[in-house]
Amino acid sequence: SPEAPSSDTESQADSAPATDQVVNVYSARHYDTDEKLYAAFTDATGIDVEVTEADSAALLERLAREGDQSPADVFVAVDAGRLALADSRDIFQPTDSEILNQRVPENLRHPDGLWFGLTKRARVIVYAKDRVQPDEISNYEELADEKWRGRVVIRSSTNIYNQSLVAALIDALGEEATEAWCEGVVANFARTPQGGDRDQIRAIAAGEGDIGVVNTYYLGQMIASDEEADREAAAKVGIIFPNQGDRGTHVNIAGAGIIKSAPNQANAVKLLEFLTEEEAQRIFSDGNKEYPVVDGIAPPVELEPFGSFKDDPVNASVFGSNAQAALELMDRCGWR
Amino acid sequence: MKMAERTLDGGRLPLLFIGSVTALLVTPVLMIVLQAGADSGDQFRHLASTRLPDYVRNTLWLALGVASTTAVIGVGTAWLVTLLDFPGRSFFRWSLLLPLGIPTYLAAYAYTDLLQFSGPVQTFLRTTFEWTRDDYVFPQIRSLTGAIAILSLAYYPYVYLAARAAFIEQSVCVLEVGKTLGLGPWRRFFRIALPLAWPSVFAGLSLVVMETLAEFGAVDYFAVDTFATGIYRTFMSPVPHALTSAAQLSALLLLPILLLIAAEAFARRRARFFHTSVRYRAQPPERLRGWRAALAVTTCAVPILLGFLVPTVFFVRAHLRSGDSSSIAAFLERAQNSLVLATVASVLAVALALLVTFARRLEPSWANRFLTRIAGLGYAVPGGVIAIGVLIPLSWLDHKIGDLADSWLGISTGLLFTGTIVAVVYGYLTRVMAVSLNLVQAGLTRVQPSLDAAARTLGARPRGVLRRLHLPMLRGSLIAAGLLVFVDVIKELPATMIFRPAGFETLAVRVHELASQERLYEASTGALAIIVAGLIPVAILARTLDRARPGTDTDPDDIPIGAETVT
Amino acid sequence: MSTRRQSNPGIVVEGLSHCFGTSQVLDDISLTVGRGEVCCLLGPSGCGKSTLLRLVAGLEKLQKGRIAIAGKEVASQDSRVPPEKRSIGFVFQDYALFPHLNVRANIAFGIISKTQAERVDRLLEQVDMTDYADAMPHTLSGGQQQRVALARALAPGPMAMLLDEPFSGLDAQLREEVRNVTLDVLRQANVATLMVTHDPHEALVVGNQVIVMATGRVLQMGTPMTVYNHSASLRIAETFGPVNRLNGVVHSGLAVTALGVFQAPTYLSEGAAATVALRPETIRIVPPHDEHVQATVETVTHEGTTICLTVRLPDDTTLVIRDLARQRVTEGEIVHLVVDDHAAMVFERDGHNQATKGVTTSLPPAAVPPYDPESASRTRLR
Amino acid sequence: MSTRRQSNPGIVVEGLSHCFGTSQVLDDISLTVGRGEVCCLLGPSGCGKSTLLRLVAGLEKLQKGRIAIAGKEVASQDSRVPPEKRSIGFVFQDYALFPHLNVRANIAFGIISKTQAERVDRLLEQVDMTDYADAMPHTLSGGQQQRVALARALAPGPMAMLLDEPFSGLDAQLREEVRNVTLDVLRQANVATLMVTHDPHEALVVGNQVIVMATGRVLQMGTPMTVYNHSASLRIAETFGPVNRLNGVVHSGLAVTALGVFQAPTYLSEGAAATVALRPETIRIVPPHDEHVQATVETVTHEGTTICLTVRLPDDTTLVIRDLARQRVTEGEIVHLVVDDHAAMVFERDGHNQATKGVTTSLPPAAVPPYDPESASRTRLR
Ligand SMILES: Nc1ncnc2c1ncn2[C@@H]1O[C@H](COP(=O)(O)OP(=O)(O)OP(=O)(O)O)[C@@H](O)[C@H]1O
Ligand SMILES: Nc1ncnc2c1ncn2[C@@H]1O[C@H](COP(=O)(O)OP(=O)(O)OP(=O)(O)O)[C@@H](O)[C@H]1O
Ligand SMILES: [Mg+2]
Ligand SMILES: [Mg+2]
Repeated sequence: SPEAPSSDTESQADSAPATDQVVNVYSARHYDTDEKLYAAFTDATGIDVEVTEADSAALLERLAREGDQSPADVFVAVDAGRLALADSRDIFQPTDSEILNQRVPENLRHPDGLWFGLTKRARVIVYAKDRVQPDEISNYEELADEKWRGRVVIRSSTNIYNQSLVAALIDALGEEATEAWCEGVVANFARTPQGGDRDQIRAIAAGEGDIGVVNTYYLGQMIASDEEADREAAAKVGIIFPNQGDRGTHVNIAGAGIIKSAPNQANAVKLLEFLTEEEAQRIFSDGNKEYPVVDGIAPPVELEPFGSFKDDPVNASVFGSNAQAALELMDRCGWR
Repeated sequence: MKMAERTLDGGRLPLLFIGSVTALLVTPVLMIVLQAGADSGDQFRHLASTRLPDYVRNTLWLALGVASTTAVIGVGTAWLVTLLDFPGRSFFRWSLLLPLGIPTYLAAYAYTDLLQFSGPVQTFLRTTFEWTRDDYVFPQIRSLTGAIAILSLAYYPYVYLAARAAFIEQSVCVLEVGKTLGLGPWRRFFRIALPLAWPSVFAGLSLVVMETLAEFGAVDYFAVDTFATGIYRTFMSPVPHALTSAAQLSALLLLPILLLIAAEAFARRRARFFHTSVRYRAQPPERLRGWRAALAVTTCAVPILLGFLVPTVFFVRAHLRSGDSSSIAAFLERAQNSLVLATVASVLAVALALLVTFARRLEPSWANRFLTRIAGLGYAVPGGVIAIGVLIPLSWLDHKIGDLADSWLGISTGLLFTGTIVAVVYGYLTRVMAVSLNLVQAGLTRVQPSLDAAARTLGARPRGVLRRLHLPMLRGSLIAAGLLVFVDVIKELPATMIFRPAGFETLAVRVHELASQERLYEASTGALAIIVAGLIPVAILARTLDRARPGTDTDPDDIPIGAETVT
Repeated sequence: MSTRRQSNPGIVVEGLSHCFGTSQVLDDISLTVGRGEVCCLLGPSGCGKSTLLRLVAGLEKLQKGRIAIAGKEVASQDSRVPPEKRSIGFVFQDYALFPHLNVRANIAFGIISKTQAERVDRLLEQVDMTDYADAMPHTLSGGQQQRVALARALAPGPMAMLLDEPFSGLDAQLREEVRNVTLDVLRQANVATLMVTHDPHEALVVGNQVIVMATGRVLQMGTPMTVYNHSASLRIAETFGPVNRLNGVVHSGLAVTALGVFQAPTYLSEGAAATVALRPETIRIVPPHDEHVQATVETVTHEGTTICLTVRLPDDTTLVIRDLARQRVTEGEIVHLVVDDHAAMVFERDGHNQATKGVTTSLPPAAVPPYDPESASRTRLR
Repeated sequence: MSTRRQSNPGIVVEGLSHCFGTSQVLDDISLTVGRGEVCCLLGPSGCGKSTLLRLVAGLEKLQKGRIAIAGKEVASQDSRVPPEKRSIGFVFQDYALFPHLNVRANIAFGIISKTQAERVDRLLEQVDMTDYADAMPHTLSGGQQQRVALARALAPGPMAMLLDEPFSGLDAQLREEVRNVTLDVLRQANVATLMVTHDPHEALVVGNQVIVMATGRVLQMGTPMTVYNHSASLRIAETFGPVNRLNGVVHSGLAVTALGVFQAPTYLSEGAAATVALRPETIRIVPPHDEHVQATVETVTHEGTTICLTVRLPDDTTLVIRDLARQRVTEGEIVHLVVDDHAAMVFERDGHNQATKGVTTSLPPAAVPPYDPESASRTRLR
């Protein structure tokens, strides 16, 4: 490799040699608030946090290729499906931490403690206040209902949150029923799935669609936004926590696990534990408008008006195990 | 006048050199192809039965659409500013390059934000005419057509550069012959200028097409399913065989590209014989007046307006309203990282390209021609995937070295390449070599073989020919190549993301982070920075292009800059 | 003839001047080429011949003067007909073939008519390139390229033909054949032809008119015989080959020289210094006879058809004599000379000096090869 | 001389053959150029002259044969010295000046030594381009470019010089001067010079040796006088200008023709059909005398130094006669002719046909301009 000499020295430095003063994080999350968290951790423990951010798929490849040489201690993903996949690649080591086990609810962590949820986001139905009555729809299944023909907006099936949602539905309804549902939803699309969750909210506010499906924190962020237009749009929509009557609203997590070959395993545990402390959880919810995983910590103020809700107790790892099926199912229904 | 077909042989050396460079550059692509060989369950069959038809159709239309549009804009404007004279000509001559500086996905964001249903334009229409969504038809920006438009506006400069250089350098004698044979401007254009410029134009077009095929951000944002989006989608999905099936799609995508390369090789075959006269004489541009002039001005103004002004203004406004909150220091650091990386990458890319093409000229054997062609293959593979292709051999190397060091010296080297700048730059090179190779190669076809011959008989060794003849005559091509690479790298994302050392951020990365959180307005700051970073080189490029080519007088207005410029 | 030319001139150039930057390349050129006439341009390298042709073709922007083709004004201060509308053919000094087209396509390029095929074939035959119809230009030899360029210019059948050294790359035989056919075709098609050549012999043989140029000016223009036998100046005389210069003085209308007396032009007053120019072939070696001038043969150069001698007169002037190769002469031999006195050209002596000022193509004596009889003798004569 | 050439040959070419694709361009060429010698290559357009030069220079890959320069083998099947190591100078048919360098820099390109400056100045002077030292190539006229190319090739002081029509773009006067200086310099520097020219006259005057080529083969090689006066074949004879062909039959060692009898070569057996070639200048117009052949003058063409007549014999054969311009002849006049019989060349008749096979540069009779005496007569004579 011709460039080798030019930056050999750098490379030494970069592939952080193991000292107990660092913890290396491979993170698929890119939120500014996270930096705050890591900073706080360093203040609290004197341990530096080296973060490598990239798309989780890429990170996983890199982890896999680096193998036992990998400098990574912790892998952070914004979706349980991804965590499950990582698990299936067998990159995590089990962590048996009292603190973590009692702070993180059963369904939001791996049975053997391979990974733990850190924040919670509910995938809810939003509706145009002026055109839809809150009681017109109360669960995901109804999204397939005739009456929403040409009124549903949602992002593409490439999006991991949708994949997990469908994965959860498969778990709840079985594959046939889910496929039928999926076809119904696709039939109801107001437009080809496009943009992100905010775009769905904007579209509803602007009248391009009447109902849609989004993650709660996007709405929270829009409400808190200093963009006039965003606040207005957010104000025009209401949210419904689906399936309160039965299994509960589909929630997903951002979570993390400790890498098998972690050079700084101890620090890694410290980090995870720190992230579940009240202070850290606050930063998650205030900063990013996500729901804390730890009970008894207040949700983001912007989301308080929508009240508390019952979330689907299914273990997040099914998102991973059903992902393939979900994906192919959406393909078949032509959900772009 | 006469060009000897064979140039002077350099023995085995060229083949060796070209071979190793090409090997280095295409290994990642090969890795992907190999990966495609692995078993992906019935993933692929599934894709083939569900999404593939869409991918093929959209990709085809997109490529065709963008290629034809860029061809028209690029060639048209190039012809105007080169051979005709009208108000603002010399301004347009360089400002037509500006859209290069704007990353497509940002342009996409901007235009979507402006034109989507909830965007200002449509909202304005609705409020002023009290329409509701059903009362009017508004072209859907998030559509194939929209994508074609955006990409064309972003990529036409490649063709423009190519065509312009070609026109300039041929403007000498053959066009004059055309005149004396009774051809009017139009027939001169279609029967002489265009055919002669074609290989260069084709080189430009092939860059455009490859870039289009690899384009993810904008296209995905526009809800158009192409191979690229499909590859990403498959790659990103949390399923066991993700990479393999992504690789299989990529491999599939490579087939048409190989055809493309073959086609270009064919078009280029003739290019070697260009330049029938040793006389370079600037031909005074014909002055346009009245409505013709007006038409010319609009033709040149529109691409700049839509391709550059609109997005830039958009981001400026966004930035002023709510720019990136992160500290200046952090921001400057990112900027610095971007610039350093881009500089290193472009210098390497150009140097390699120059050496490779020169070696190939010394020994234009079939093998060497083929090798130089495929060296640029990486340009057509979506960045994220090629990045994995880079990752595979690098990490393998890391382990081998690591084990050796471990067993021999008993020390642990850690990872020497992955997660270092080395890897990042290597990643870049595998992507952008196509650009520098094409430009330098095309530039070199403008240096008559008989000039090499003359230099050799005057005692210049190949090295001397390179230094004393090609370097000065190619100055423009080289700078142009370097700057195009520079701009490309500034915008590059995937390779940076995967390989960068912990905590290492570039402008593009930053913008991506914010954008991926749908925090467009904050992304605007980084976007502007990228645009500026892209502008500087474009400005430099413009200046070199407008300097007199060797063998001309110095009035920049009727000077052939050709031999020195790019295709 | 001159009247005919007036009546329907093919090419008319009036008061043409041209500058590149500061250097004046053409200076008040005027000339007329009648239809069906061939006019040969002779002149030292760099004197502006190509530029003149380019201006007539409209490839350079006219700066001063006026140009008309086939009675129609094509360029003047205020009007300008673009080249493609001038109905001209142009053979460029550097052939400039279209590299992306094969020979046939190159030739057919300017033809629109349906009859293409056989016309092209005829032209291919005419320039003897039939075997190369499908070759690409870069595979052609210099001469072959030149012939294609010629055929290409002939193809559209223009009204005026501009030839810039169109045969320079051809061997003597082919040159003569192609030249004769081409010019014949042009004459029969009643085309006005302006042709640059570097071969005075060629100019004299094929030209209806010969124009002698130097440093952007027309020195003399007239029929071959006029410019050759009655050159307006020594310099012009020398354009057609070296001449012997004898210094003389005018006495009662005769220029008296070492080689005898010659009729002096009337404008030379009594006692004026004259230069008598004698072409090498006008001095003849004759059987001994005591009233003839005697001279010693110094060098003999065989030139094929002719031999060239340098001989020394008793008074040490050296003369260059050209005679047919059949003359058997050996160096050192004494020969008797006779001059065809009516063939002598008599000029005012210093007139010559003026004439050459500024355009001296002569070399610094140092650089002159002593061993070479011809140029040596000439330079010594100067 | 030949011995000297053997002792230290400048350029040696042995059994050189070359093909482009399928077409054989050079066929078993062998030649030797001694140091300080000038060897002129004559041959029809496209016969392979430039290719030969390119091979010697190493610009084309050698396919078959062997090339040595200054006693050192530079190319053969198994070895190959790159061009820059061959110490050669090359003046290209298309000049190939470096467009990004001005005249001075172009000339200086090949010089490394400190003495650059004045050397370049001397060369500039030598080719009379001092005034253009700082001009860029594209602003030069054809001839000026050619002179720069020449100076550039001379600059490094090579051991062998390859000139491809180096003077074709120069006017007669300048051509002669530049040529003489250049060749003189080369001779004095003991350089072996191989020069392509299209002007037989030039070849005869400046060449120590002349090589006549056709279709890739060497037809004859020897001193100018040999090739001219003792051409090995009719075709070679014609390379130096048109000849009159008389058909004759051999009787007791003499070829009997309408113009008299000529010594036939011994290999012609009794009764063999012979062709007698007479150069136009070997037939002379003489004062009336009844034992001379009489003929009627048909056309008179003035060629400057010479005039060219076509005359018709009683038996209707037409002859071309070239005599010095001083001859006063008018068309229709009856003249008496004498032939310098020792100047006649006698060949086996059909031998000629063989010779020309494949390389006929003659034109279809139809195309031949009837009015042109010279070529007309020639073709009719054929
Ligand atoms: N690169 C090439 N490919 C194929 N044929 C070629 C190539 N170069 C030359 N030829 C052919 O080889 C023959 C000899 O070419 P060459 O240039 O040596 O002729 P030449 O003797 O120099 O003629 P001229 O006096 O017109 O320059 C020509 O018939 C030409 O068509
Ligand atoms: N584009 C130009 N810029 C500046 N000077 C030029 C340009 N073109 C020609 N010249 C100069 O004009 C003069 C005449 O050039 P031109 O080509 O007409 O000469 P020419 O008579 O054709 O000579 P030759 O017989 O050598 O071709 C030359 O001295 C040349 O240097
Ligand atoms: Mg010229
Ligand atoms: Mg040649």
